[in-house]
Amino acid sequence: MAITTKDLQHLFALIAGDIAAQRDHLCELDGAIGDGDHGLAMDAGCEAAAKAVGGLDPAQAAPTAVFNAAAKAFLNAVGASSGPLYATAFMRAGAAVKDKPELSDDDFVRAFAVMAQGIQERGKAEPGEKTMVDTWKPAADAALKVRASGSALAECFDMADRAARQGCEATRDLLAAKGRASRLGDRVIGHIDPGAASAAIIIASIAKFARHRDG
Amino acid sequence: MAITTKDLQHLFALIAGDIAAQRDHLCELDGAIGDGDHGLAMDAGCEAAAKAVGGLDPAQAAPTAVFNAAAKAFLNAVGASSGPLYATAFMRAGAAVKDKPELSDDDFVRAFAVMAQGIQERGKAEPGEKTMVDTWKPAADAALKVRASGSALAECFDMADRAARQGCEATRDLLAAKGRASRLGDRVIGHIDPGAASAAIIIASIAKFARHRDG
Amino acid sequence: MKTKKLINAGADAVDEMLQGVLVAHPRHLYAVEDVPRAIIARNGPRKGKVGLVIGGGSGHEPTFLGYVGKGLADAAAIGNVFASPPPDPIIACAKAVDGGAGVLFMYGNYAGDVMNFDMAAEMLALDEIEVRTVLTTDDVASAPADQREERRGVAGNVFIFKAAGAACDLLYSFDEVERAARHANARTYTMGVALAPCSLPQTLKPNFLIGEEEMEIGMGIHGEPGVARESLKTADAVTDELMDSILREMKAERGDRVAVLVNSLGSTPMMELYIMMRRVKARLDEAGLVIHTSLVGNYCTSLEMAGASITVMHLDDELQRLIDHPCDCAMFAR
Amino acid sequence: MKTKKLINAGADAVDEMLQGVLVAHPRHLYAVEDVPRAIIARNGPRKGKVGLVIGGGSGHEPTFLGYVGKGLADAAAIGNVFASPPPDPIIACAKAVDGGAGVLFMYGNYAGDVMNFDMAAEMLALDEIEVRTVLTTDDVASAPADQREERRGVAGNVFIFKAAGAACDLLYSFDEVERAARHANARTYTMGVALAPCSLPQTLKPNFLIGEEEMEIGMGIHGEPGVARESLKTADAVTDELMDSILREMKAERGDRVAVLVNSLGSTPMMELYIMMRRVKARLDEAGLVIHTSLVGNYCTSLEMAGASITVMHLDDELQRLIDHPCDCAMFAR
Ligand SMILES: Nc1ncnc2c1ncn2[C@@H]1O[C@H](COP(=O)(O)OP(=O)(O)O)[C@@H](O)[C@H]1O
Ligand SMILES: Nc1ncnc2c1ncn2[C@@H]1O[C@H](COP(=O)(O)OP(=O)(O)O)[C@@H](O)[C@H]1O
Ligand SMILES: [Mg+2]
Ligand SMILES: [Mg+2]
Ligand SMILES: [Mg+2]
Ligand SMILES: [Mg+2]
Repeated sequence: MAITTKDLQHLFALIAGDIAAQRDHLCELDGAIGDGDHGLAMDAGCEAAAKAVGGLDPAQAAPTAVFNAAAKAFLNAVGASSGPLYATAFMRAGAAVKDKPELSDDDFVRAFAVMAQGIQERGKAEPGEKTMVDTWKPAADAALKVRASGSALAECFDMADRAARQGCEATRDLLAAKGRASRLGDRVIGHIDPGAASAAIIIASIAKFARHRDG
Repeated sequence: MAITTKDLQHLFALIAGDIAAQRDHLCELDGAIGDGDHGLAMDAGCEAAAKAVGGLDPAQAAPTAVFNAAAKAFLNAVGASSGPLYATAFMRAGAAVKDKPELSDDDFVRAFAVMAQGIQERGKAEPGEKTMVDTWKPAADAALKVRASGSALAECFDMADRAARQGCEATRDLLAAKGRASRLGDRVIGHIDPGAASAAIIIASIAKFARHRDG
Repeated sequence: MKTKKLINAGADAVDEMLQGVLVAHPRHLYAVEDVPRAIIARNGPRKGKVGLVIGGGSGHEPTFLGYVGKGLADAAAIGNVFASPPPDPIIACAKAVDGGAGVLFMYGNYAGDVMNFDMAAEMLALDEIEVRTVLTTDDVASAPADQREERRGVAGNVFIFKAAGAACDLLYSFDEVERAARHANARTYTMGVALAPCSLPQTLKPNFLIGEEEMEIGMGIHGEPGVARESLKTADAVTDELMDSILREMKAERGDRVAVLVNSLGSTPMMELYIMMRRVKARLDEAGLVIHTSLVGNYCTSLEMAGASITVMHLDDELQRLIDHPCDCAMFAR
Repeated sequence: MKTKKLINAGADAVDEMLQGVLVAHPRHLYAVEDVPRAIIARNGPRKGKVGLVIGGGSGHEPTFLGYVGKGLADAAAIGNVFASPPPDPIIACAKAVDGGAGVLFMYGNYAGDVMNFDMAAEMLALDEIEVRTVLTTDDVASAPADQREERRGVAGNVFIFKAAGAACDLLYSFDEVERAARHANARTYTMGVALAPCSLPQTLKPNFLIGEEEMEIGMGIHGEPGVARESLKTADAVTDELMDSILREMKAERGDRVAVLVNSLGSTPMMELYIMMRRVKARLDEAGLVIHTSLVGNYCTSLEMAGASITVMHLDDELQRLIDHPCDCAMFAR
C-alpha cells in the first residue's frame, strides 16, 4: 500500500504533536548546554510545517510538494540552527521523491536516508560531534540496512528508532564539536544534546507512523 | 554638675551606636511607606556627626562648636530629608548655647527644645502629619514642662522619652501629609513613620545619657 | 537572600560610580575641585546664560548626570542612592555655572530635595547669586489633578529638563527660562508600573515586596508605593491603563503633537518597552495625536527595578522647538 | 515561578517589538514590504556603496536593529529570541541595500547564524548579488587564542559593526570594506560575567540556574555556559579578572589607544557599569594605554540577564578614524 500525500500530512501532524508535548523538556536540555530555546524552535518549526502541509490539497499536491512546503515553512518559522538543518533535510527528501505521485516503501526509506544526509551536509558535522547527526545517521543506516534485507516498513523504522535512541543517549558522554555547546569543553559531559533528543522524538513518530500503516 | 563638651561627645557617640543597631529596622519601616533608606541616612548622619564631634579638642571647643560640627557633618553625609532636618536641629541647639563654656541642666533642656522647633520649622510640618515632628514635639513639650516643675534632668528626659514613644506609636494611625508617604493616602495606615521611629531612638539615647549623669 | 551586584563596598558605590563617569566622559564632564558630587558640563555654562542646575539622588542613571551638557543642564548635584544631595554640592554647582544671568534649580518634587536645595539657595543668596526653583511634578499617580504642585517628579524630567536647558542655551532671559520651564512641566504627564523591586547597594535587600503575579501601578522611582496593586496584565492592558490616566488629564485636541518617552525602570528590556510603544502609538492614533518625537529605553531608572513608565509631553510650537534643540551630553545627544 | 514581563502573547513578542520600533523611529527605519523581519535604514543604502547587512536573534536590543542607520549598518535581519533569522529576511535585506558595489554580511559566529546567512548568500548568488561574510569573534572566553575563528561574537559587535559601517559610508571598495571589517574584528576583545539568568518570553522560565553567591565568567549572550563558575567577587576583582584575559591577548604597547565598552547584559544598572569603568581605566593606565573613546550602558543585552561585559578595541589610525566617523541610528548616534 503506497504512501500518499494524505499519509504524509498525517505524519507531519503526528510529529508536530509529539514534539509539542516535549517542548519544555527540549528547552531544559538546551538550557544546560545551549541557549534554552530548542523546544521552542522545534515546536514552532514542526507546527508550521504541519500547518503548511495540511493546507495542501491532496488531490493536487504530490509528495515532493509536501516535503518542499514543510521545508519552507519550517525554515521561515524558525531560523536558528534547527531551521536550515531540517529545511535541508526536507528539501532533500522532496528532491528524492520528485515526480512520484505516491511513495513506495523503498521510496520512503530512501527519503528518510537523504534527510539524514542533508542534515549532515548542511551542518558539516560528523557523527561523534554531539549533534542531531548522532541520532539521524545511525537511524538512517539502520533503516537502509533492514530494508535491504527485505523487512517491512514497520520493522525498518523499529530498528531506526532503536538506533536513534541509542545514538541520542550516547551524546551524553561526548564532547561537542559543533554548535553552541562546542565552546564548553568538558562541561557538556553528562548532558544529552538537545538536537539529538528532538531527532529521536521525530524518528519515534515516524516509527509509529510506519507501524500504524503496516499493522 | 554641668554638661561639658566631653559629655556631649559621649552623647553623640551613644546616639550613633543606638541608631546603628537599628539601621536595618529603620530601613524596613521606610520600605513600607517610603524609599527604604531611612536607616542608612540616620546611620551615616549620626556616625558622621559623632566622628566630627569626637575629633574636637574638648579643651578648645565649646558646646556650641559641638552642635555646629554635628550639624555640618550630618548634613554633608546625608542630604535626603533627614539631613536638613537634623542639621537645622543641631544648628539651633548650637545657637541656643552660644558663648556658654558648658551647659547647665536648663541650658540642655532648652537646647533640646529648640532642636524640636528647628525640625518643625525646617520641615514646615505640624504634629499629626505623620513625621518625626510627632515624636520630637511632644518630647520637647514634656521635657520643658517637667523641667519647669523643678525636676532633675533624668526625670525630664524620662518623661520626654515616654512622650516620644507615644508620639511615635501614634503615627501608626495617621495619614501622612509630608514627605514621600504623603502620596499614599490610606495605604500608610498601620505603619509607623520611620523618621518618628528614629527620633524616638535618639530621644531614648538622650534619656539614657541624662539618667547616667544624674544617677 | 542578598541581591548580587557588581560593586565594591556598598557605601562607596556612588563615589566610585562618579569616578567612573568622569573617566568615561572627560570631554563632557568634570567635578568641582574637592566637591566630587558636583558634576559640571565642560561646554555648557557661559557668560550671560542662565545656569541650569539639576540634581537628586543616585540610582536613577542616566538621570541626573547623563543630562549635563551643552544645550541641556549645566550641572548636576548628586546625592546618595535615592537621597537628595546636601546643600554643599548644590552650592558648588550653582557657583560653577553662574554666568551672571541667574541660576535655575530644577529637580523632582520630594521633601528631601526641596529642603536641601532651599538651604543651598538661602546660602547662595548671601553670595548674591540669584536662584530660582522650578520643581518637576509630572507623576500623575502621586496626587489628584487639582493638587498638581504636590506631585512627584519622575521620568518626565528628561523632557522638562531638555526644554529648560534649550531655553537657557538659546539665551532666554531668566524670567523667560523660568516661564518655559514651568510651561514644560505643566504639559508633561507620566504614569509608571513596577513589577519587581531593586536593592540598595548598602543593604542588598529588595526595597519592597510584591507578589509573584502582581504589579504596582503608579509606584514611585524610589520604590514608594503607588496608587494600586493589581494582578499582572498583558502589555497592552497595562499600557492602556497608563495611557488612560495620561490622556484623561492631558485634554489634547485632535491634531496636537506630543513627545513620548517609554522608559525602563531598570531591568525591563527594550523588547518590552517597544511592545508598549506599539500600543502607545495605537492609543495616540485613536486620539488623533501625532508623535513628534519618541524616546524608548533607560532614561530614568531605579537601579534594577523591573517595570516601565510612559511619559507624554503635550507639545506646542515653543516646546517642540525646545525639544528639537540640539544637545550634547555624555549619555544623551540629539 | 514565572518571570513577570510586560508582553502580550510570548510568541508575538518579536513582531510586536518590531512594530513598536518602526512607530518609534519612522525617520530612521522601515521594514521591507511583507517582510517585517527585514529592517532597513532610510538614509543608509545608496548607489556605489557596499551594503552592510547585520543580524541575528532578538533579545539583544539595541543590538542589532539599533545599529541600523546612516554611517553604520544598512539593514538588520531579525530572528526569534536568541535564534538566527531564516534566509528570507536576510535576502530581503540584501536586496534592499544592494548598491551594486557588493553586500557584506556581518554577524556573530554561531552555527545557526552561519547556516542561515550562508543559505541566503547561496540564493542571492543566483540573483547575481555578490555577498561576502565577515563573522565577529570577539568573545575571548569562547575558544583559545589559537582558535580565534571559533570564537563567538558578542558585545564587540558594536565597535566592529561601527568600523565596517564607517568604511562602507566612506565608500571604501568591497575589498577594502572586507579588509577593514576583518581588521576591526581581529583587534576587538570581549569578556563577560553573568550574575543572573533571563527568561524567554515564550517560557517565562530562567534559562539557566546559578547559585545565590555565584557568577559565571565568560557566559555567552544567550546564556550559554561560560568558562568557569566562581563565587561572586567585588566589582574591582571581577573587572581585574576580565581585564587580565583581555590585556593578555591584546599585546598592546604603552601609548596605544583603545576604545572601551562596558556593557550591561540587561538588568545590571549603570551605577555598577561605571564602578567597573573606573577600574578598567585604572588597569589601562597601569598598562600605559590611552582611552580614545568609551561607551557605558546597554549596548548588547540578553533580555534581563544580570551581568556585564568589557570590550576593548585596540585602535590604530584607521580604526580610530572609523570609530570616530559620524553615524545616525535610531538607538545610537555619534
Ligand atoms: N553544525 C551542526 N550540525 C548538526 N547539528 C547541529 C549543528 N549545530 C547545531 N546543531 C544542532 O542544533 C541543536 C540546537 O538547535 P537550536 O537550539 O534550535 O538552535 P540554536 O543553537 O541556534 O539555539 C544542537 O543541539 C545540535 O543538535
Ligand atoms: N517636611 C517634613 N517635616 C518633618 N519631617 C519630615 C518631613 N519630610 C520628611 N520627614 C521625615 O523624614 C523621614 C524620611 O527620612 P529619610 O528616609 O531619611 O529621607 P527621604 O525621604 O529623603 O528618603 C520621614 O519618615 C519623616 O519622618
Ligand atoms: Mg538553542
Ligand atoms: Mg527614605
Ligand atoms: Mg531617600
Ligand atoms: Mg537559539
